[in-house]
Amino acid sequence: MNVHVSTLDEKTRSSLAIESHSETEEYFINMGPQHPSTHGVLRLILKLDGETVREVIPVLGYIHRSIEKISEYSTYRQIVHLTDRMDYLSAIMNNWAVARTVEKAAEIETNERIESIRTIVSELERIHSHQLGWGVLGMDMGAFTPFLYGFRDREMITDILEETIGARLTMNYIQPGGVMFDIHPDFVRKVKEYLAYFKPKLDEYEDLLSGNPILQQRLRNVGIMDAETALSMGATGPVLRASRVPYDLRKIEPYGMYGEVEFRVAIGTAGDCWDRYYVRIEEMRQSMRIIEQLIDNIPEGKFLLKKPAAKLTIPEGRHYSQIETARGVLGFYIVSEGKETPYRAYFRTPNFHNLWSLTAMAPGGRVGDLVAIISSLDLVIPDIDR
Amino acid sequence: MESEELFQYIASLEAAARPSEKPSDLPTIEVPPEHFLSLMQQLREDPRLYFNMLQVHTAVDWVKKGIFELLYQLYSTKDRQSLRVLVELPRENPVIASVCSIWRIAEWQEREVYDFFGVLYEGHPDLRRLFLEDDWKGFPMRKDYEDDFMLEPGQ
Amino acid sequence: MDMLDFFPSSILQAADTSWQTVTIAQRASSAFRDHDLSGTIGYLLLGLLFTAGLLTVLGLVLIYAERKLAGHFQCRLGPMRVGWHGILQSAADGLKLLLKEDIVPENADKLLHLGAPVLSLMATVLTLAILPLSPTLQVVDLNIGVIYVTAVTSLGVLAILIAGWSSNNKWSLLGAMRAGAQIISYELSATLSLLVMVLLSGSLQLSEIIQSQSDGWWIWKSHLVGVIAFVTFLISTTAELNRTPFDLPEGESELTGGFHTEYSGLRFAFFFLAEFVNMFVASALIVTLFFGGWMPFYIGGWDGFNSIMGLIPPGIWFAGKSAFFIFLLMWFRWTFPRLRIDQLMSLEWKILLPVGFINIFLAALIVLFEWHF
Amino acid sequence: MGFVNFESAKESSMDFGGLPVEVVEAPRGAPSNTVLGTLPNIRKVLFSLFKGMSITLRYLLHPSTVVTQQYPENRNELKMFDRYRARLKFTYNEAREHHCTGCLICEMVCPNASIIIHNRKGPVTGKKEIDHFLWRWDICTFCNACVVACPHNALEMTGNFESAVYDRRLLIYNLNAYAGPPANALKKIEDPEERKKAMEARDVYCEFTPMAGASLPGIAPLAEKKEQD
Repeated sequence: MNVHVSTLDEKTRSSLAIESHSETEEYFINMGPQHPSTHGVLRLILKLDGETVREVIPVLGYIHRSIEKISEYSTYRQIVHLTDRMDYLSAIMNNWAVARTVEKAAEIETNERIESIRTIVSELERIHSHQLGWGVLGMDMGAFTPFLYGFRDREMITDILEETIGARLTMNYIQPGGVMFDIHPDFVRKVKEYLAYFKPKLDEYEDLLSGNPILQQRLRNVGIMDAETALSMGATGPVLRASRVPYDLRKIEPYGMYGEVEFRVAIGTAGDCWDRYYVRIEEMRQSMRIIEQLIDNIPEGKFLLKKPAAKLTIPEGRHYSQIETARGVLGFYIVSEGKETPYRAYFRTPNFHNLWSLTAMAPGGRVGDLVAIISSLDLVIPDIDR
Repeated sequence: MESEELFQYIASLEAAARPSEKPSDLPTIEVPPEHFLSLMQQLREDPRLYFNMLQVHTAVDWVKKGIFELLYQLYSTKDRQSLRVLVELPRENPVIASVCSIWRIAEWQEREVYDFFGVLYEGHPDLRRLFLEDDWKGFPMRKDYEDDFMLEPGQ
Repeated sequence: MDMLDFFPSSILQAADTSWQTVTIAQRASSAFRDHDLSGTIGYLLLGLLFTAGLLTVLGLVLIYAERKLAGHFQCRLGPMRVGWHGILQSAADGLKLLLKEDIVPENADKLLHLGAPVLSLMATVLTLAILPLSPTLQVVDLNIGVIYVTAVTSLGVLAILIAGWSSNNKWSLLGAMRAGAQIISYELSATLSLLVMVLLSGSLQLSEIIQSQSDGWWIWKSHLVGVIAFVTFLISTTAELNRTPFDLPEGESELTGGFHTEYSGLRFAFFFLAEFVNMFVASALIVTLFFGGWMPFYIGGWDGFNSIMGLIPPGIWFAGKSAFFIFLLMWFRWTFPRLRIDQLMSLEWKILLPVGFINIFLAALIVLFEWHF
Repeated sequence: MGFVNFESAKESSMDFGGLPVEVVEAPRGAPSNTVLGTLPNIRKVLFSLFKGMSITLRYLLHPSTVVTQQYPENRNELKMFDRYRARLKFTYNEAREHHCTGCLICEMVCPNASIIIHNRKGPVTGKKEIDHFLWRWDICTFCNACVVACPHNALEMTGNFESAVYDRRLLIYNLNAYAGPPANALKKIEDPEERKKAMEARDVYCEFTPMAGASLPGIAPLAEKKEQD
């Protein structure tokens, strides 16, 4: 059997050789790795016909740090802090994915206090991630102001988290068997104050961007992906939910305290950029609902049940569990040989899978549409490259 | 579906597929590479199973046993069923059929596995490295991979 | 020679609707006729200095204003470090841009690449010369002023096209092509709105257009046509200025910088300066055509009010009115997202242009039957 | 221009693989792309444009909403949270005695080897004690694993985040103020002279740190010595 292995050069050349039906000449243009709207170091090779995108070839690896390979040499507790550096906007949820897999595999019990704290901080983080996503979408659409409004409100959440956790971005908070610190005495009060502050601000967000007819024109019926394609493309999170698939792990396979709180899954109807945008807005509302239900009755108990210095091994076998982060399903797959370090660790990251759907949505649109699609996917590049 | 029932049903579809005895936390089946593609096709298209999401595809390098263990984790939105499919390939000349035509995300995942493990996918429309440069030597996630910049474990 | 009292009189004199315009050029020629050589040269130099000074001052002030306003629109402070509340920020920026290396891409068309920013700035300076800032503060008052303005401002698009083409960068080229399509399209409806005002006022001369508004600004006394013309003109000048929501030629998040991607240092500063001064030119035109130029704001019958308004010098009136429209443009920029290229084109060709044609027809009817006030 | 009405976001229930899921749908007005289709909506379109502009104007007119912090100017007022993790330090009691026993647990749990410990045999006690506790600020990820893992509470993270230096070798610190046994071991030494002898002073940059001329793997020594902060 002989399998042909291609190269990027060959790919672009063969792509250009496909005869186009238009009379104009098609050309390639490099979008990234340094481009304002690729949100980091994503490189897209675009085949354009004038302004119309014919093909998108993503080129990855500009920020690959071999987290999986490093994980093979790290203890399970050390892996947790590596996950901060994947999707840095849902760092706590990434920590939780590892902690949950390890807890499930090593049969570590947690108490309700731990799960409540985890749920609350994760939802706070989801809100701030979506705030940033909202602002960045505005910026990509040419409105710079929302970006700073989003950052302003996000800053307050990072302040609240900083007071409890001691870090603003790379949290390393959720540990196997608990959380690293107990919540700060001011935490509950500040979260409540924040929710009271942010609710009117969210309506303001809507007035500023959602209500703007220009933005609606830019997002509606752009980058449409139906449910079948979205599932086949492996999209998860808001991207999949916008295509009218209510696949939200918080509802489908409840973990933490999600089984005990009331909230609704935000879905879209057509699967276009507008739906993806609005699903995030609606998720902020639902996250606030979740926090409101939990914040007043965090049960008493210990916050860390397993000593951080104690040996932590996982029984031999294959272990997988997944978490709904702000961008989709983060799965952590461990192949263990019963040692302190995994034999193989694999992260099923949401952005890596969501990015692929770009290649299905972008062709046929304009360059401006492509920018809209990228920002509606809300990509975090280090999560793609790991 | 209970896992026993699931295994029986899958066995009725493809006789070569058998429940895995390897320790695993999800219903797991193993299939030899030559029956792999037809099994996957049926898993996707069979109206009772309808696994329409390929959630995870990755490989594990069992260097001592001389095999690659390929993992396909499927999910069905029809009845929220998960299934793990394991395929073992020899480390020398690891070739397997591509499932790109069944799940489009496989195109992406298979390129990653090729990039890091060197598993070749037959029928993949655009098999090339995903993260690394085209002229990279070797496959870094293999356990016996070495290059000049690597630190010894523990250093 | 009356140069010594030129400035006090032109700046401080109270406004009067019956003022006759005496431009600097007219003063120079009358001095020439009087065989006053020093006066002639003095007025000519004054005209030059006035244009250059206006350019510099506008550049410094507008860039600072934009940054400060943007800051406060966005809950920030804006520049704070250089001078009191960052007041010297634009001067410091200018200095920085002067000292920066002037990078020319290797495969760029050198001559065109270097020439484009100059052309862009030149188009701007040429329009500055005919703006009637006050009855005395006008360098030259052409009798075809409106046509001159449209002709000269469209040189700017040539500069952008040249810049994009010569940079040898695909992003620049995309930006330039967008600019070409956009500015030429929007020029149509801008000119149509201008024509409405020309029809109403019966003159192409800017000073006469202002004089025609001595009994009321056109925006009030032209029924709906003036308002429609004003809205179309506002939209289409925003598009011509490449400002959000029509900033596609630069479109930072799409084209990394558009036509000026490859420019740095002083040449970039030229484009930047031209953009900001163009903003003033556009506002000044709006003020001249629709809002009575340097005419004070009078309300019929309110004599006390009117006399107080009349005390404010015409130059201040003009500057204040222009400042409001500059503020409006900045306000647009820091609130709205941008359109897509095809939406932009359909807005022009499907909405603004038909509206403009209907409007000019209506305006003709109004003028024909003298329905306006 | 079709216009989306926000009132139309509706709540309903959906079935997902046999599981009823409560959902809320994104609003979706009927889009119309013709010119005439715009006219019925023109009032709403203009109104929503003005609404957006009124928001930005409100912020412009209320300077109290400004959130900018003028960083270098506000250094004196700037207070970091107690738990802020920026710089690793030894904890000391009132007598400036540390609690580190040199047990190497922190070195073990450190994910990227930013802690390097050199122990020695104590000249007075004759037992194992800390000689140099090297911490590499340049590669530390502030994961706090060492602090929580330490069985003697000998380490803490403090809020001094200003780490900018001109040479990254200056970021390699010797954390212990003296080489010697921890506080509770010092307690057992009765004679103050002996106790003084057991505590050998250590500089922030000394011996094993590259500043003193010795070198760590991959780091060349720096000739000059930086002022101790």
